[in-house]
Order: sequence, then structure tokens, then C-alpha cells
Amino acid sequence: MDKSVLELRNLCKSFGALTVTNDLSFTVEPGEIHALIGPNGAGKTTLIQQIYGAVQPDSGQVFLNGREITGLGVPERVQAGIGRSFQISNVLMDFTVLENAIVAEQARLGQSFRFLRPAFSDKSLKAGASKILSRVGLEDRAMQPASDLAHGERRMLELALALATAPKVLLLDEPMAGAGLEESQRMTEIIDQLRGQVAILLIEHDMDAVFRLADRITVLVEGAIIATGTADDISNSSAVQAAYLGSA
Amino acid sequence: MTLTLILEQTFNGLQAGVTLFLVAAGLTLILGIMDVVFLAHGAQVMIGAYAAAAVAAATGNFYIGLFLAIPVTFASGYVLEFLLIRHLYRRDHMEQVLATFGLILFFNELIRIGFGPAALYSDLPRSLSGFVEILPGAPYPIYRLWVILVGLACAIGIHIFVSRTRIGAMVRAGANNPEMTAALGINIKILFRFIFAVGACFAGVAGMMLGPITAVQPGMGEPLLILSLVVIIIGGVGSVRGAFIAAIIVGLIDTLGRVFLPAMLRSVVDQATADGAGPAVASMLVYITMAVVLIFRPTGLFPAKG
Amino acid sequence: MSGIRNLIGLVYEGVKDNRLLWLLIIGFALFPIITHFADLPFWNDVAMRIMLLGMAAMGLNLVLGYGGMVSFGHAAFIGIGAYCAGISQFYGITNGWVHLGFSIITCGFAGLVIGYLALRTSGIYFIMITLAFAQMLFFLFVSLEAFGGDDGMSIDRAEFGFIDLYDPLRLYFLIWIALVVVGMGLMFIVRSRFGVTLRAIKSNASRVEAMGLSPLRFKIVGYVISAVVCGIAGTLFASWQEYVSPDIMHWTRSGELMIIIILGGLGTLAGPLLGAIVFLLLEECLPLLLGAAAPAYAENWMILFGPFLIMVVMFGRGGLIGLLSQLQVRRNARSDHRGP
Amino acid sequence: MKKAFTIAALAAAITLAPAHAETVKIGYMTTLSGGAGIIGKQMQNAVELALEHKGGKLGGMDADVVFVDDQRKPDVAKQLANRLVKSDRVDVVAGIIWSNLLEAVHKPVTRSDILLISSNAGPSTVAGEGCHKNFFSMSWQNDQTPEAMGKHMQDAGIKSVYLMAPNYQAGKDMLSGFKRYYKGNVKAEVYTKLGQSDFQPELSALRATAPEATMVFQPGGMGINFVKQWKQAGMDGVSKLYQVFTVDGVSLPALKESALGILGTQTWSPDLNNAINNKFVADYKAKFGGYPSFYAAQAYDTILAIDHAIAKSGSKDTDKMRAVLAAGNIPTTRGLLKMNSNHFPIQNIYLRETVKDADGIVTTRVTETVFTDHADSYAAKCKF
Repeated sequence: MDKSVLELRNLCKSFGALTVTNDLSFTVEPGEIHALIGPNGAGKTTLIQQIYGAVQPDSGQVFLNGREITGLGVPERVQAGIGRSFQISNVLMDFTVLENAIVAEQARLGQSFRFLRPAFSDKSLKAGASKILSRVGLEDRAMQPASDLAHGERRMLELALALATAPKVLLLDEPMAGAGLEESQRMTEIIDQLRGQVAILLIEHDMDAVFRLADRITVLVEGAIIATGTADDISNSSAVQAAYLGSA
Repeated sequence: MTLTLILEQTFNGLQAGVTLFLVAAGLTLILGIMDVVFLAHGAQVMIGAYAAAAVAAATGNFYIGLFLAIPVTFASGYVLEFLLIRHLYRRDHMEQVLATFGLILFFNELIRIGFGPAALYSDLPRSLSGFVEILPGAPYPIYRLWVILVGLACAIGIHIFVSRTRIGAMVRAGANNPEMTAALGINIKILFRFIFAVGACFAGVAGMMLGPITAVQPGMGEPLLILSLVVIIIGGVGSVRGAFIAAIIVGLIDTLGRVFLPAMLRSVVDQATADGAGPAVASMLVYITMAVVLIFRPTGLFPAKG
Repeated sequence: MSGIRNLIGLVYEGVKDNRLLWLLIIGFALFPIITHFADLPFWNDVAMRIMLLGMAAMGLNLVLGYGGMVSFGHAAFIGIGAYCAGISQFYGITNGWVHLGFSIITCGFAGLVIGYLALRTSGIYFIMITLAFAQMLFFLFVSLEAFGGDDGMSIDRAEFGFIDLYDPLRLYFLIWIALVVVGMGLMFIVRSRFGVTLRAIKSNASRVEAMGLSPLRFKIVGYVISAVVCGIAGTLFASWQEYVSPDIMHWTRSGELMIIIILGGLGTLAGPLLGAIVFLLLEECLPLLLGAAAPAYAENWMILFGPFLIMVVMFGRGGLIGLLSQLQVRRNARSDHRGP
Repeated sequence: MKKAFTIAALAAAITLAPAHAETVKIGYMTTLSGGAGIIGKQMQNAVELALEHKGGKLGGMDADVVFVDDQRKPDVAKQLANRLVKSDRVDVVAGIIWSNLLEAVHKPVTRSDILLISSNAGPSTVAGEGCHKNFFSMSWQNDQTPEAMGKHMQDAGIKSVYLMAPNYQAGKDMLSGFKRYYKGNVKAEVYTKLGQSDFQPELSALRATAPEATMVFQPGGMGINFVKQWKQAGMDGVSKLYQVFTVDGVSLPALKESALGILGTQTWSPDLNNAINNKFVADYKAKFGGYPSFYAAQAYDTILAIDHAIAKSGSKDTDKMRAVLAAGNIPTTRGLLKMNSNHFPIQNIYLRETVKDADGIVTTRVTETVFTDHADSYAAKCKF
């Protein structure tokens, strides 16, 4: 088998007496969509934060393509190949859609420390940015201010920005949150199209979407993994049923 | 450098500290809860001092001056919040700085037109103008002891109010998370106005107590304002406890540094250098303290927001 | 050759997009002609002070308006720039180019150190720590007896080779050229990839981080650039004033710069310059106006100035530039109604 | 926008500069707004009183005085000086309270070949190497007053003294002037922060040293704070207080009885007995209620000096006025004032005590003449 894209080894994190990540190990394989589910407060977002570098684990290691990235900060990890979307959509609200993409494009090219040429009127940047937008179907909204976008479109834009850095693994933190039925379906389609191009770690409460998309599912309860497997494995797992039904 | 002198200077530092705390207590809540950078808090000090001095001069009684000045500053805070400050809540810090800077100019000029540009006469009441021996051979002015006691009493009062009462609980909740407080259905408008007026009132008390020992003149509150902002930052915005501890720290550092630093430098470097550098470093000391605290704890010693 | 043609193209494009800024700057170039024929040489002096403070405000605006960093201590850099000229002269270096070079290096370094330390904090903490550093420098210069302490030091105008600054017009145009250079430089910077990233950080730092960039590095570089611009303004200020004192870096001057920026229009290129024109003319004219209306209260002009600042905040969102563009929109709307 | 302002400015400037034939125009710069506004107000009062006494004419010419407010900011002062010279085209620039502002306006005014007459500021720089033939002081050189204090305390046989001044140039000048004449034991030289309002820590430290006498320089609001706190701390029982520029006509109304008995030196006092001073003090009190300060007296003297210069030379020409003033014998509230080679006055310096006058108002009274015809120590360094 190929090397895992992302591997966590024995990750631990506590806030005071509260243990949010408890000796956690798992992998994300190339091209797969790996869903992370669990009840509220299971420590899903904190885990994402540790992979992303915004929170440092107390102990344990994070590997990207076999290279340890545990000590690195957020920008270094993004450069190494981690992309993410946030729970609350996170785009540059003061900019237009195209400008959002241009900022991402120049960041990807490592050209952000240039002081002379105007960025927003640069043809090659614009072309790259349009390509970014076309991946999520936002080309025709390019001239809209991001603050004018509908909720679902904003999530699409965020996904596009996350993809713009050409990540090896994409962390999606509840991409369907707050979306309407149609928007959710559209998002599901787009994520589905990404399968095989980039490994995805997906946190989502929308179980229909999870079961449709995920190649593998990991269930997290109180900071620990109680089950990992295919959709069928999980829906048949007694431990998962206990955890969900027990807590309900 | 005898023990007596060190003790006496510690008292001086305490007195400076509690005065600072009275100014900082209201300001830290205004900053922490309403998120308003309110530069005109020094004007409340001035209003308090003028009200007390003017009433005392008219009635000939220091205490009547004190007691009438409290409602005056409360009212001024209340009205100010109603007329201007409430419109600044959702503005960014820079706009608040600008608007309240304009307020400073306005109040100073208003006082200057109303009371004339000269400093106002104000003196101690006879009953507070004696001395007590805090140690044999170390007489200390009663008035300054009284200031320390009033300041500490206010501090305890604020502490009990914030930690034990229902309104206090709202205040704490507000400092931790303003959105949540609003969601709890607390009438945030009234709460804000009340906090603002009480904060103004404490600043006014500081001004009243300073009146008899310093010059009552336009702009008298500004040095205190900058120092109390330093206190708030060191203590952590929104934390009354932090403001108290930081105020005492700043009071002590400023006082002891001023007095002992030049002497200490003299034992290390030659006299001329020490005389030059000592006062310079002493006047920078509180700012250095603040910078160092912020470099190691970017949100102060006791950040209220968790 | 094509490089130069490209550059000219870029300049043309930039000037076209920032017409107001360059109209103002051209206005400053033509101003001495007016004062010459009206025989009002004094107003050249006012114009020089406006250009200098406007230049400093433009520098501050890079961090304040474009970078979202509310620095309350930028007067310190003006002061450092001024003292670079003063101290150089004290040691017998009279060449103005050397002063400027010295000032750029010193302010850049000071900006780097202060920026690096201060940018660990944010919000109100950042406002206060920048103020703290400015106060430290203020007290440092107050106590530097060799350089006049609080009384400051009287200096000669610097020598800029063939430019004799004792000819007031040459000083005027030296300052004007500096304004052009600063205006041009900032125009390029805010439109460049760097400037765009800085604005993106102001809009949403965590998104920029998620693009793999470290916001801190961009902020520090922005801070250093703005410190250098303020330093250049300070060095020329010293030559204009023929005098340097710690007063130039008093905290109220930092406040003044902020007022100028907000008055003119935050995060716009022309705003700070427009703000400086209005602010300083107001400072010049309010006492005269009040003196004419109520002579007994002429010296109390701040009673009008304070509320004026409050009004600017309450009703003048976007500053004068915002006001102008609103007028523009309204006028366009009206002409739209009329049809072609 | 800018164009509109330019036109308004032009209009304003044109109406401001009406052309008269025999008018002497004086630009009087002082601090009218802000915390020090009280000093400027007194000076303005005194200038207006002087004009009134002279019937609105100086040396026979119509007098036109333009008051400008320097806001105590050097850059504002420098710009105003330029305005007075270039736009208002004044014949004399006068006033100026602060040393640092004087430094800022010194060059632009003197270079324009216009007389600059200081009503107060007198730093050593413009008295010594940086002097200029177009500059005159109608006050004193900074060191002179503390020198007198030093001499008095030396003569009085005071064995040990504690010195205190704010940490800025004038503070350091004052103490070094004092030490030029005082040769006893200086127990400590303490420099406080400029603008400091609480002196209790310094007083506590002073108490521990127990010097025979204390000499302070704390001008303006600092002086009010210092003297109040000195009394409240019961320091009179510890050390005897002497001062320069700390207890004066500006701070006395705020200090009242608490300043009684304090000694200081000064070149002027309201009770100096000469015709000019008696008229000045009496009319000032009648018109403005309350005693004038030395700032007011010096401002009054400045106008008298201009009057004298024009009257005697018959012209408002700078060279001619300069010659008259340099010759000295200027009639002032301090008697006939002599001029040193650096254009600073040679004058008596008196010891003054704070007392109550017949009406119970607190003022100062001369008790002794410390120096007769005292010259400053920088004149030798001045070469025009």
C-alpha cells in the first residue's frame, strides 16, 4: 500500500482537567474521503486544529506524506500541503470573489512579497484565479463582493480558496453547516468530484452526506476513536450505536 | 535607605496605586464590556475635582463638597453615555479614540470658560490635616492615609459588588462574553449606562481626593488617564481584580523607582551619568513594565476573556 | 527600454486610478505660483507643514488603513527622523542625503524592533503598547541633555548638494518631490501583491494564514515601511523647522495623525493628504473665525474643535473621501435620471 | 475643496493686512489656549494695559498689536512667526513664554531682520554663542534668578541644601545657576518628571535627608502641587523652603495662605516702588482684579521698550530701534533697565517673601536686594 497522506500517532491534548484528544492515532490515505463523526463535544474541531497547527498537542506526532510536521505553525503546514475550510465560512469579506481568488493564487505562487506591479489587474494572476473559481462554478460571480454572496456560495468560495493552495489533504470542518437542501447537494457533488484528486478529512453532521461521500468513517467519542471502517461497518457497529443512542 | 524610608515610600506607592485604581476600575469595565476606548475618562477626574472644590468653596465645608460631587459625576457619566458613548459601541477603536479625544478638548475648554484658566484654590479640611506616626520618627499625613483607606474601601466595595451581586454577575458575564449577555435577555442598554455612570463616579472620587493635594486645573486628569490605561493593559482588559493588582504594582514601581533608582544607579555608574539617566529611566519605568508584560503576556496578567 | 516603457505604463495606470491624490499633489506644485502673485509667501510655509504632516499620515495610513493596525505611537518615528537630522548636524554632518539615509536606516530598524514586539498583541493592547514605546522614546529624548533635552536643539537646514534650502522655494520643492516619491511609492505598494495581502490580512487574517502566509511577516514589513515614511517626513520637518525637540514626538501628535487620516478617509491614498489640508487649515482658521465672531473667546477655539472631531466620527463615515464619493454617486444618479 | 480653501485663505489674509502709513505693527506671540493659557492671558492683559496707558500709540505712531496663540507647540510657533513676518509684515515680534518655542522662532525672525523681543524665555543658547543682534530679552537669562538665590543662601550661612527641579533643560540650568553662587553642602540634586503632580515620595526622601534648606524650581501647576504637598507633609518643621519661579502671581491665587512666608528671588515684585510700577500694578488690579504676575510685568515692559525705541529714534526701522535698545536705560517697571552686550538686561534681583497685603490678599514683598546690576554669565561668549 502507498504511504498515508496524513498520519496521527498517539495524539493527546487536554485543557485543564478536560481531555479532548485521548491517545488518538489514525491515517488518511491518498485520494480517499475520510469522514470524522461523533457527538458534539467529541473533540472533532480540536483535532482538526491540531492537524492544522492552530493548536499544539500535548504529546504525539502528526505526519504529512511521512514527514513529521508536529512542531510547525499554520503557514508552514499549509505550504507543506494542508488545506482547510472553517466551521463558520471564512473568506475575505471586503474583497470581490475574483480578488479573493487572486490573493490565494499569488500566495500559492509564493509571490506575495512583491511591491511593484498591481495585483488585481495582473493578467496571469487573473487567469489563475479564474481557474480556481471554475473548480467550484463561481466564475460568473467573480465581480461580486464576497459579502454579497449567498451563504452556500460563500462556502463554495471558501472551498475554492482552500483548493487554491494545492493541498495534499483537505480538512473540511462542517461544509454543509447552515446550508439549505439544494446547497448541501451541490456541495456534496463538488466534494464527490474531488475524490481521487485530493485526500479529504471531512467533519460533518449531515449523515446522508457522510454516508454518500465517505470511503472510510472514524467515530470519535470523548476524544478517543471507538470505531473506524466503511459506511457499512459503522452502521452495523454496536459500539457506535451505543455511543449515539446512549448519549441521545 | 532606612527601613522607615522604605515603609514610608511603600505607603506613598499604595496611595498612588489606589488613586490609579479608582480611575482604572471604571475604565477597565468600559473597555472590557462595552469595548470602548474611552480617552475622556480623565475629564471625569477633572469634573469630580472641580465639583468638590467649587462646592467646598461655596459652602466652606470640605465634606459637603465631597458628597455633592458624587451625584454630579454620576450624572455627568450618565448623560455622556446617553448623548454620545452609546453611539460609539459598534464603532472601531480608532473612531472611539478620535471621538473621545474630541471630548477631552471639549471638556477642558468648557471648564476653562466656566471656571477660568487659573488653577482653583482647594485645601484640606482641618480635621484631616494632621499627622500620624506610622513608625516612631516617621510622621505621615493623615489625609494620605485617609485616601488609602477610602481607596481600599472602594476597591473592596467594587469587589463585593462584582463577585456577590446579581448586577455584578451580569457585569462579569458581560466582560467574558458581551454577545452572550445580550442573549440572556439582560437589558444591556441600562447595564451599560449604569456601569458607565458608576465608572465615572469612581474617577470623580479620585479627582475629589486629589483636589486638595494637587492643582485643580483644566487637563489635570490626563496624566492619570495615560497611567490608568497602562494599569488596565497590565491587569488585563475587563478584569477589576487585574486592575487593582496592576494599579498597586504601577503605583509602587513608579514611586519606588523614582526615589531609589537614581541612588541605585549612582552606586553602579558615576554621578553625572546616574543623575542624567536615573530620572529618565524612572519616568520610562511604567512603560517598560507594560511593554515587558505585553511581550510575555499579550493580553495582560489577568485577562477577563477566556 | 521596454522595462522603462512598462514602468511608465504602470505609473500612468496608477495615476489614472488615483486622480484625486495626484490632483492634490499637482495643486501643491502650482500653489507657490498663486502665493507669488498674491504676494502671500507665508502660505507656502503652511503648505510645507501640510505636505509634511500629510506625508507622515500617508505613511501611518499604510498600517492603520490598509493593515488594520491601530498604531498610537507613530509620532515616535517622526521624532526619530527629525533627531537623525539633528544629531547628524550636531556631529558636523550637514549633508541632507546622509541625514535621509541615516533616518531611513534608523527608522527601519526601530520599526522592525517595535513592530516585532508590538505585533504580538492586537486590538486595544496593540494601541497601548505602541503608545508605550512612543512614550519611552519621548522621555529618552527629553533626558538627552547633549541634544538639548526638552528645549530641543536649533539646527541649520541640511545641505542637499546643489539645492540651497535657504531659498524657501527650493525647500518647498524638495518637500514636494519627497511627497511625490512617497505618494508614488505607496500607490505602488498598496496595489501590489504585498499591499493586497496586507489588506487581506486586515479583512481576515485567519484566511490569509490558511493560504499558507504568515500574517505577522507582512504586518511587520508594512510597519517598517510606514515607519520609514514617517522618518523621512520627520527629517524634512527638522529642516523646515530648523529646530528639533521632543515635542515633535508627543503622544498628541500621534493622535493628530490619526485624526488627519480618519478625517480624510481611512485606507485611501488621497485621504491623509486631504485630511492634512483640512485639519491644518482648520487649526489656522478656527481661532480667526471664532475671534471674528466672539472676540472674547478666540483662544477657546478648541470648544468648537472637539465637537467637530466628534461630528466627523458620528456623521462622516469614510471621511472626506467618503463624503466626496457619496456626492459623486448622487450626482451620477441625478444625471442618470435625466438620461443621455 | 482645496481651491475653495485657498480662496478663503487669500481673502482672510488680505483683510488682515490693511495698509496704514504711520503704524507700528507688533506680533505678540504667547500661549493662550491649553493649560498654560492663564499665563498668556495675563501677558495679553498687560500688553493691552500698556497700550491703553500710551493712548494706543507707541513712540507717537499708531500701534497695531496682533496676538497669536502658539499653543505651546514649537511647530505652530515657528509657523506663526513666519506668518507674522511674511504675511502680517510686523515690525517687531515679541512675547514668547517658553525656551523651546523661542529656539524654534529665533532663526526665522532674526534672519528676516526684524526685532525679536522676549517677554519671558531666556535660555543660555541665545544669550551665548547662539545670540543674534536682532534679539532682545526684556526678562532675564535663565541662570540669573537662581544665581541670586544661591548668593542669598550662601550669605545667609546655610550649611546644607537639597535641590529639586523637573528633569528638563531649564531645570538643569536653574540648578547649575544656583550652584555657581552657593558653595555649601548640596545634599542631593533631585530631578522630577516634567509635569509631575505628586511629590510625596520626593518629600519623604527629603525628610530622611533632613537638609537645613531646600531650594526648588517647579514652575506652573507643578509649583502649586509642590507647595501644597510641602505644607501638608509638615515639611516646614524639617527644612526651610526657598524657591525660584514656583510661587508667583499665577500660582498664588490657587495657593493662598499655604504659600505665606516662602522666600524666593525675582527681578520684579508688585511692591517695587517706582512710578511706572505703581501705576502698572494699581491699574492692573483695578482692571483685571488681582495682582499681575512677573509674566505680566515683563509683557508690559516689552511694550514700554518698543515705545521707548520708536520715540527715541523717531522711526520703526530695525537698525535704529536696535541701536536705542542696545544703549539701555529703558524705562520699565523695574526702573531704568540697562542692557548687556548680548542684549539681555543688567538688573537688580530681589529676595521676595510671600505676605498678605492690607486687604488680606496674598502677594509678594521685597525684603532684600540680593544683586545690584547683575549681568548674566554668557555675554562674553556672544559675538554678533
